[in-house]
Amino acid sequence: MTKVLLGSEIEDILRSNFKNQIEAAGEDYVQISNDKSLDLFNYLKIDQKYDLLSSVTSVDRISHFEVVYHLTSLQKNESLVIKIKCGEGRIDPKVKSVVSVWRGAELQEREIYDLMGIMFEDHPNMKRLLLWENFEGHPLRKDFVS
Amino acid sequence: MGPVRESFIFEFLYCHLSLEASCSSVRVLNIAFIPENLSWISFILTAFFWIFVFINAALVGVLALIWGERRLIGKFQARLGPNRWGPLGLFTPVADAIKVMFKEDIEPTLSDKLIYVLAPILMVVPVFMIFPVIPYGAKTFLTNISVGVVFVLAITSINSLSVLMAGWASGNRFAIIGGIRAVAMLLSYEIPMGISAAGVVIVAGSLSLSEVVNNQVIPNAIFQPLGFITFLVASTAELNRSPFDITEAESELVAGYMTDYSSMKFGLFYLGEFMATIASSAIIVTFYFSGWRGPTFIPSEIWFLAKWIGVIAIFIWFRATFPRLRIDQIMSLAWKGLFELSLINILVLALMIAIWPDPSGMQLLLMTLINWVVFFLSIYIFGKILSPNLTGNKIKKRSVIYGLD
Amino acid sequence: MSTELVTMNIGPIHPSTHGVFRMRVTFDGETIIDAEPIIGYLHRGSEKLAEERTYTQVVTLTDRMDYTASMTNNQAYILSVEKLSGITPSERGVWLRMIAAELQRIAAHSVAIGFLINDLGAWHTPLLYLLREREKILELFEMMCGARITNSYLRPGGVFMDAPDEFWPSLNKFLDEMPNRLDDIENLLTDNEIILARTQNVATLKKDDAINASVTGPMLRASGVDWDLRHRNPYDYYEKISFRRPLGTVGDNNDRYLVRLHEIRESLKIVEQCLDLIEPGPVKPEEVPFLVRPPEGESYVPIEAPKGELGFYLVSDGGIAPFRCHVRAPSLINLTLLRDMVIGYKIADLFVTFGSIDVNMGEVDR
Amino acid sequence: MFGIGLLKGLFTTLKNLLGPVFTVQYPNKKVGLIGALKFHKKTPFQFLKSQPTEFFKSLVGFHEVPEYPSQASRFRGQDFNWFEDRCTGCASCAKYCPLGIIKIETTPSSRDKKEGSSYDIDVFDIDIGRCMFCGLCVEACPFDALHMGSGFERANEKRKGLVIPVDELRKAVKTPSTWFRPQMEDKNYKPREKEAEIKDWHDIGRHEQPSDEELTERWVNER
Repeated sequence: MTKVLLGSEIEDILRSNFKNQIEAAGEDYVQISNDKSLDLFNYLKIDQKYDLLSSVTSVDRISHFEVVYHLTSLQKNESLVIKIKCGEGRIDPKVKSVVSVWRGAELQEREIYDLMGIMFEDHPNMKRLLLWENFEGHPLRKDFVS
Repeated sequence: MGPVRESFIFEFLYCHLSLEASCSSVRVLNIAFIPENLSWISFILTAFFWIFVFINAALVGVLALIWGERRLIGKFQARLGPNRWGPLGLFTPVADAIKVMFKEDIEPTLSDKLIYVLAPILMVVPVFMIFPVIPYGAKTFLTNISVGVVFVLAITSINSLSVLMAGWASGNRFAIIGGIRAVAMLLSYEIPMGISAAGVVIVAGSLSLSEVVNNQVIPNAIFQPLGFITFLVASTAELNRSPFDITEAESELVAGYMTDYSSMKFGLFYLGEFMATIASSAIIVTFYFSGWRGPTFIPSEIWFLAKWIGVIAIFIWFRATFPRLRIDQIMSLAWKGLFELSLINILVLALMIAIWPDPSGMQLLLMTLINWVVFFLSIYIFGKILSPNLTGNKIKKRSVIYGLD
Repeated sequence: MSTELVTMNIGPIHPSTHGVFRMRVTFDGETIIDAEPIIGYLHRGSEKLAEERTYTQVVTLTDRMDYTASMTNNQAYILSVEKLSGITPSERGVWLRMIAAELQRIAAHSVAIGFLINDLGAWHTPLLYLLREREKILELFEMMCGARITNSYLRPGGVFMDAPDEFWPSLNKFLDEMPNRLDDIENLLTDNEIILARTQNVATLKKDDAINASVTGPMLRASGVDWDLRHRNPYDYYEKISFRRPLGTVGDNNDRYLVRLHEIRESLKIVEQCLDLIEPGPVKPEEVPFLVRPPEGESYVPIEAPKGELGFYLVSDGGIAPFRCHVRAPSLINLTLLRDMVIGYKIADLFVTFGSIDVNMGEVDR
Repeated sequence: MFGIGLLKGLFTTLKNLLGPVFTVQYPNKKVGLIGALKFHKKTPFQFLKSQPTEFFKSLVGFHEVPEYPSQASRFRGQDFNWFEDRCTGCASCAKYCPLGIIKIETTPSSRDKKEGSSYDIDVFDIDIGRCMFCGLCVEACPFDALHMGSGFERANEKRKGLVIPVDELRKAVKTPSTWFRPQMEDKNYKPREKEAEIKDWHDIGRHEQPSDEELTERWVNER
């Protein structure tokens, strides 16, 4: 059975090197700050062997946007959830792209940009994925009116 | 009147029109009316009659083949095939033909108009020229030209030009890739095909198709299996049929060189391809299945027809079974496989004919045996040594492993 | 020799793009220089639609994502809903949905292999043989739930209705016949030199690349990674079942074909074991209401769908409809490496590789 | 040896060539004389006497006999079966439809104890042009008034023809599917078989029939 790590357990893993980056820990997730997130992900991938990025997704929390990363370790058979809050408010949300860490995020991040309008910095090919180029708005936002 | 007068069916009709003196022995009914000094009129009338008959027979043959192919492939695939129009769907090709004729004739803007129109015509016309030279029965042939083997090989290779023209003139990228593929493939397969045919000629001792049949005591398919296999594979490629249908390659190039053709121009391509299948099958029957020969209690024409349908069925069977090869593999197969095999075949045959120039019955059987030994040996060696290079990557049968608990 | 590059738009309407998929491919003669997948032609906004529907109504949307594997889509969604709202499913319901999911896997793999061989240029013959077997599964589904493709069979807590009496003999008959049919298919395909030549050592995918690109499912296993969520993360009652996981040795197109073929055999065994273990009882707990109203929270339960890891990330705000419903679509994510896999190969290999990835455009675009 | 795999493939297709055909010729198939006689269960002479033109058609293989694909009893078909005497006009079905394609309009009627007659159904339109046959409306119906149908032929040239109006629902021959109606399956009811036709629709396909007292309680006293 894949062990889904609790928030406190994730905190234990990260506490040694990335104590400052932990913003909050929930029941089964940890929210980290956006800057230097790549270092943290590299640490998780290489040192802690969370090598499979199961999914990247985003949630419109009305007050802000957040990006959710589901990581899985094939060796340890554990999975954990990392969240990043994309700044305060709804204007111009931005996160660092993890494509340099996991290739698997490439299409998923483009999809999030397309549908949720979160900009991923340093993404190699940041353009719309599902909708056409001149589409206005980002449909998965709660304030989107068709 | 030259060589055509050798043809029984031509002379029979001719003599019932012309009052020529030499004809009186052939005539059965005394109904001739054209005077001897106007014999050119009777010649033309006879010729037109047979042209009419052959063209229409070929067209009906195409309709029958379209129906037969779809129906047979349907059965191979455990379904019915066409069944809505007429009993057993017999009228389906007619409905197809009507549909094709009434479709809008589209010419792409970027096309090279003249070549675009000429290409389908060039596809169909040469194929008609094969039918007159094939001996359909002991007496049933229209003409017996002395270089028949060379003639049919030459005529069948014209269609590569047509395919290239079509691909080029369409101004479509799918079409041009199809056209280029076709030329590369068809030219390559001319060579093993020609060399295999040379094996037939060595055995027959003549280039005339009638002589080829007359001298086939043992059908060449049994007598020289290596030559038969190479010729069969090469002619499958020449016909652009599966597994060598890379020029059309539905799953890759949509329809290859005829992507942009519609209406009757497309219909002509369709017609040309199916007619080429019929013609090639007739050639294979003549070369390798001893043509019209068979026990005499059945008329020779029936024998020919039965073998003909059988060979066409083999082509359909191939189409129902095999996936397509890739272009580089197809080229390798021609140059690294069939070319050598056909050379081995011709070498062995030539040696044996040199030793036994006029073989008796026992010697023929011995030669057959040697040919079969050579066949298995060379296929085995070919598979062992050449097949890794043949396909561009070393193939090895593989199985899965299972995850450990 | 100087050559000119040719750029072609393959698709969205093309015989072998498995739906409406477009590739902008640059060729040098026959060799592929660049390939860019362009998707979105079947985008229906399922995730947005799910936010306006109740939890039960969303089941009908999941049918239409991977339309060759509706049952597993249902299963992934229902598991997520159950985790979110803390519903304990009833036992028979779980067995029934496991049977349905494994049958669906056989059907989906049949389609995948069939169309892969079709992309290889076989004139529909293996495809039709496999569709013939799939047809029997669809008939079984029709008996179970009245629909063949868009099943909507599962409900939070189990399934909506027990399988009818005539289902069980038909299922047994199918299980008896299918291995022989598979032998037929293997005779036709596995040793076929043309298929071996076309698929072996083409588009090889290394272990590490596959994991790094989040590739999952048969594609990952073909690369030799023993990662099957039914085994590593046994949802439902998979821990009571023993089955083997076929793995590839090289990671090329041929391995992807072989892994799928052998997974069909394993699925048959799983169904047989389920038949031994299933017991009479209710298929759905009585207390589960028609209108599920989970507490605030979020859940993500990945399952092993025929195409790979499929999971629904549901966020609830306590209402009757999901606040956010994200689908982790294996088809989309497996497409990430398409470009890297095909570069340097021939035109014909492009379609074979695309077929071997086994994407379903309904799931890619959602 | 090279080529063994190809030969194996050829023999597999040959085996299937000789095997049975798995397609069905819906809606009818053309048969010859033998097939026609088998279908009509007649001797040639009887067939000639009863249907002379068909007899000659069958000689050339043109005789048509109907052919239906097999269909499960739970098949969720397009012709919704609606029992007006059970419907209370609560519009649960309309609410639970994921697409919102059911349109119900009711007016209060004379109230008596009979179930379902407290409201008159004026409009009950189902736009099956947009229906996806998920069957949630049937699942939602608290009084078992709505059933999925068992038919699937409703091709139409106009979108209007794809709306089932209430009159059609009233008049339609009832061949409900057993989808979400296990009571019908218990009675071994098969929708497309004539032998299983049920005369008394009041009893079939409902969870429990309320007694007169309950109905009085529910429809008269409570108001």
